[in-house]
Amino acid sequence: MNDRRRINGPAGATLAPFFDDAAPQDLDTRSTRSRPPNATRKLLLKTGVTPSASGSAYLEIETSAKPGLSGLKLSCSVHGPRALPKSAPFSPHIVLSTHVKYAPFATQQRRGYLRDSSERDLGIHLETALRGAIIADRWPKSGVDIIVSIIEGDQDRETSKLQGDEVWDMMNTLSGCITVAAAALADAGIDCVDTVAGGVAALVQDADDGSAPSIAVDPIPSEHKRILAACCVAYLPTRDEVTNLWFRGDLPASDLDLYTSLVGHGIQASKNANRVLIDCLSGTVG
Amino acid sequence: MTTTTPPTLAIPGQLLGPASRYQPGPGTHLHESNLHASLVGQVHITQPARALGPAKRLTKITPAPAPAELPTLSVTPATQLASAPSREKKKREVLPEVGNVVLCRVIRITPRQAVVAILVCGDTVLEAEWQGLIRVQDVRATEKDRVKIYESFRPGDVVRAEVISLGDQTNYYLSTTRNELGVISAVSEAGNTMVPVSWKELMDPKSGLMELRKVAQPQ
Amino acid sequence: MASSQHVLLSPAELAYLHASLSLTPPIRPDGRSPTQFRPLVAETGILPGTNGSARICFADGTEAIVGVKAEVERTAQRPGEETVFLEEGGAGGDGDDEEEEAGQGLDKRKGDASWVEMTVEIPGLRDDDSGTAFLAAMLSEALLADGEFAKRLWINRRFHWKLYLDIILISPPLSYPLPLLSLTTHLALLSTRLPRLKSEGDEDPFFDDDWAAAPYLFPRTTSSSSTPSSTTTKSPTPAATRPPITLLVMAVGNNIIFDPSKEELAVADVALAVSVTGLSPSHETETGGGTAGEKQTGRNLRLLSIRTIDPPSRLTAPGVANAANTAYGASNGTSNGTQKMAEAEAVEGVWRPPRGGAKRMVLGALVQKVLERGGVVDEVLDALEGADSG
Amino acid sequence: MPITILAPRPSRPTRKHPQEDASVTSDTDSEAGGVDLDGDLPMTTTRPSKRARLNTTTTQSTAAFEIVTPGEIITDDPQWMRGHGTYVTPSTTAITSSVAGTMTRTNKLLSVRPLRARYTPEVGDLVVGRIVEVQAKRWRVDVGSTQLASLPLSAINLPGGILRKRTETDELQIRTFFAEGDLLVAEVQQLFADGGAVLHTRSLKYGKLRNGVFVAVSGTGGGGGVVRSRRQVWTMEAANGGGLVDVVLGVNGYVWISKHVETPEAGADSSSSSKAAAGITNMEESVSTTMYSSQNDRIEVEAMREIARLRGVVTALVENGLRVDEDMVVRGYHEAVEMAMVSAEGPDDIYLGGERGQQLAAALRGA
Repeated sequence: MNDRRRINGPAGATLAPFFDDAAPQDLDTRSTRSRPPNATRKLLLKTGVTPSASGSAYLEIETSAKPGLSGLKLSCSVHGPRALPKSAPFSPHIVLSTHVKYAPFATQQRRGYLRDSSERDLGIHLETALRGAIIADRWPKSGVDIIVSIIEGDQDRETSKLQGDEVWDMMNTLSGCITVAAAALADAGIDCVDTVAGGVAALVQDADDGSAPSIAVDPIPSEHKRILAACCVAYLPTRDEVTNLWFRGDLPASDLDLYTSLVGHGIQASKNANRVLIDCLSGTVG
Repeated sequence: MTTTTPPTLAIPGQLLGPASRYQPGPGTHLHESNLHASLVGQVHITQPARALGPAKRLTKITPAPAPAELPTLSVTPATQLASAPSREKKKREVLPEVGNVVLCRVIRITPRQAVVAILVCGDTVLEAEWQGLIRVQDVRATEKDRVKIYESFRPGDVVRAEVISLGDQTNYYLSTTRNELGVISAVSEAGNTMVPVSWKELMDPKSGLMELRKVAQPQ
Repeated sequence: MASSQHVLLSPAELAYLHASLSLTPPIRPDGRSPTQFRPLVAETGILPGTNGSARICFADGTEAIVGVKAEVERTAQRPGEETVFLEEGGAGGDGDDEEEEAGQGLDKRKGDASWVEMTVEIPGLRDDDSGTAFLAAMLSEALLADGEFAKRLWINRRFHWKLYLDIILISPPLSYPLPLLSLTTHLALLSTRLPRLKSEGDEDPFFDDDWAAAPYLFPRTTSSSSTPSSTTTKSPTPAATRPPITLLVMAVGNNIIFDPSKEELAVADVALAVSVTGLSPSHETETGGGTAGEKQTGRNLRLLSIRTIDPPSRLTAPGVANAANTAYGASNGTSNGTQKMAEAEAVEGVWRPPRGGAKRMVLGALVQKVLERGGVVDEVLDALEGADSG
Repeated sequence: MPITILAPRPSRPTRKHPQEDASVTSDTDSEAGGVDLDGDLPMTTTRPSKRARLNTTTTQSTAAFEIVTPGEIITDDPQWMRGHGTYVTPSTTAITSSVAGTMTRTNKLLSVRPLRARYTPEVGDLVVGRIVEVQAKRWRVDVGSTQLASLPLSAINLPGGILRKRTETDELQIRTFFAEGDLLVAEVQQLFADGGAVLHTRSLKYGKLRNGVFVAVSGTGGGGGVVRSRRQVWTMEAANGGGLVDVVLGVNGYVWISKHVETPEAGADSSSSSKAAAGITNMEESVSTTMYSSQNDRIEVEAMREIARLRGVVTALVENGLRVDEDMVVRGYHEAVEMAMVSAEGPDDIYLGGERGQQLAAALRGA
């Protein structure tokens, strides 16, 4: 998929100079998690940031003290409800469309302007999470666009080198997307059964080997030696229901308790995020 | 959990009260026989109007013995309240509903119908553009077969109309049959704002020329 | 949008389906038992130009073809790229940096997610449709979840296999195509063979021309005696894992239903795609963890990924109770038309699209049912193995 | 066994009745086949198949399932008339097939019924359709044809009496009668020149469908699928206490199987025949109240099971290339009930897919 509308650098461009600022042995002394395993990072949530949108919200997860490690910065705007295009068939419900887009500079590797497959994938996850939360039949014949822009992608500069897999970052991002989109939806005045928020928990191994893996809430991949499994849940606290569950990892089937407690911790993380969401929304009414 | 009185402010999902004591209104939803909020805003309790008359409410299957007697709970977004501090100009979008009186601008006319864009619904200025349709038979109540669209509306006119149907996938169906409905503002061919003369004529005050419209009764 | 476009079913049909699927035991419209799959016809090795291929079709004519092609690719070794072997060669190492470290034998082989490229093609959907991206992500996620699969593609420190999995659905799907695509991919991977490596060390790889000697990507436990040499070259092959399979399960009421058809999915309370892999029973001892003392039949299953599938039930039109139906004769007046969206309690026989999410218990039960030892997954894996060898 | 995976097998034999081709057509057919395959050039004519086909046709064989392919010359004997699915090349008399299908002869008329085809509406057909679009004064209905059929608002019974005049209110409330997705049974009233159909439901036996399941039987012809027959709608007594079940076989291949519902008044004493009341006006009043209901009545588990079994019979018939009509469905159903009796799971076993369906089809062929 080529972006033909803009002039991008040649495909085989040379790499930007890379300064090996850390000696190889220093790399191993990764930042370790200073929070307790069941504590989430601090969250900033604000609604009504984009005046032109029907509803909007901004979410920021605290940046770690360590330099070179960026936090998560998301902005979400909700456009609508508005009339569906003429060609669309009659819909008794509101038609939800979700877009998740990384800013080109949000991650270590530059992203193009067109959505790539991982962004589409995130979009579907987000749609699933939100569709369970909204009351769609309140808005017949209308559509709403939910656009989440990832301004800063919660990535350690070193992380992808060490982990080799960005899926764990995607889970953190998705959980933020869910929370910020829920706030923006509430801001837009679209009926929801509950406030949905995202939460992530992971099964991590901190020591090199031998030690039993432990469960950490809101994990930062670079803070852990190895992530064995992780899950991202979208949770409705009042109804005690999960609208989206995304699990990935490698767990023996015989140890289902591990899975259950992983999901439980994910829900715990989501409840934490939900408190921030409720505070934020209450602030707009009062 | 307040079981006796509903809270004054609500967040989506918040418990407002049992369905046996309240009727669900706008901004609320039912979940497991309880009313929950579905919007962020202030909670209002509306006592039922006594003059409901022989409404068909009794046929509705609700667990309450006499639903018509119950007060209605609703959640109104703060930004929509007149009393709310206007730190935000924005209002929550509303959908035109059957029975609403709307203001719309005529976009184009055909011999059978006038296509309009709905601008204001009730007291709310709409953000999105919803399209409506005034069919030739819905222009006025009498002599329907002699109505001509071009003698009733012209593109650019601002019309007050009532929503009579959700319509098809794109259009709401509107009607201007009542006296107080019809063109409320129009510009003559010469480009001057016209004043109403009769229920079917407008006059250009500068040139004195008359133009035919379905004119709304001035209020 | 995510799960098979717009379903057009009447509220009466949906109410009926929901009622019959909520019974204990549920009555499925096609008479299957809750755990039963639709019968399918399968064959492998149908495309001679590929490293592995398979075809599966349903009785309703839905058909999927998967072709696996492998190409040798030079492993990017520059720093700053995603795959740097810092542990072995040091940060600044050029490609030819030869530092044999026998001690790191086990850890030597590295895999990378980008070595597998999976595309899903579904007729009737645009290439850039999010639904296909989601399906492809789901299938490749399962494949890469344990990190072991990519290691199989390692040739030496400078080269690796790049595996292209092309999944093509022949006709527009009549139901959510996930199980079909997953089973076909599984079969294709089972039949995938990579040429036997003849070179040694980190030199430019060259391969044995004899296709018959090419080892299977997933070594077969049954026929391992015929190709003993192949398994030795891939020295520390972990337990004979199978490719993952992704199953679609849904819950209606208290029932858990496998492989739902389109109509069934349209009334689902919740639908999950669960990816699992099974280790062959013979390698049972290798896995630590939960195999304490109990010796059970069946495989050691491993849970790889779970995704929630947005059930199309939320997008269905609600039914109108007779009491509220204006076409029902009496209350013809539109006087209370403004109250049309009034909330009402559920009425029996009237379809209401589900709202909200799924209870934690339900999700747990769904996963547990899939992972049941000696349960559905085991039988599916057995059947697939049979289809491949047969 | 939750899953059955079969090895692919050659496509199913096209013959339907084994005993038929054994007795009558085997010799002529094998001759014809031989000529066709060898392309017997010494026969001087450029179209070896023509003569062969001519042979078979002139012998008046009853081989009802002779497959022809597009471009294949059926005959050049001028005594035959060309029918559907055939054409005559200009300046010759050769009748050529234009579709792949089975050849049928009606007296001197040669026609080819396509193996798979979309439904071609004909006036008077009873069809089951699904609303796909609601317009201002009509509905667009999917009937499995190449085009959507249309159902004008004026062609339905309005609630409150059959003769009530259509009003503007009805027009505004059009969606309360039928909305997108709704299923209905109707009759083709009229055809447009382009093949589009206009439906009507102006009879008490037509209207919205509820209390049951839908199954689409794709394609017609080739011996499979729904065929036009004397009766497309019937009520049958289901086994195992399933009660009465209505079956609607739309000519278009859409099938509706539902619990039989007495009209509300007659429902109280089900013994009295409610059918007789079809013409009485106050009956119509009561019928029309439920006419556009989308609320299902209470359906017993037994009825649901038998409805699912009937649905299984219909799908099994189609998958095995048998025709779907009242006779076959009823026979198939009884066969299925008996099969379930002897099966391991007992009479509650209603699965008729895969091998079970083939078994059923074999039993029906043999009978």
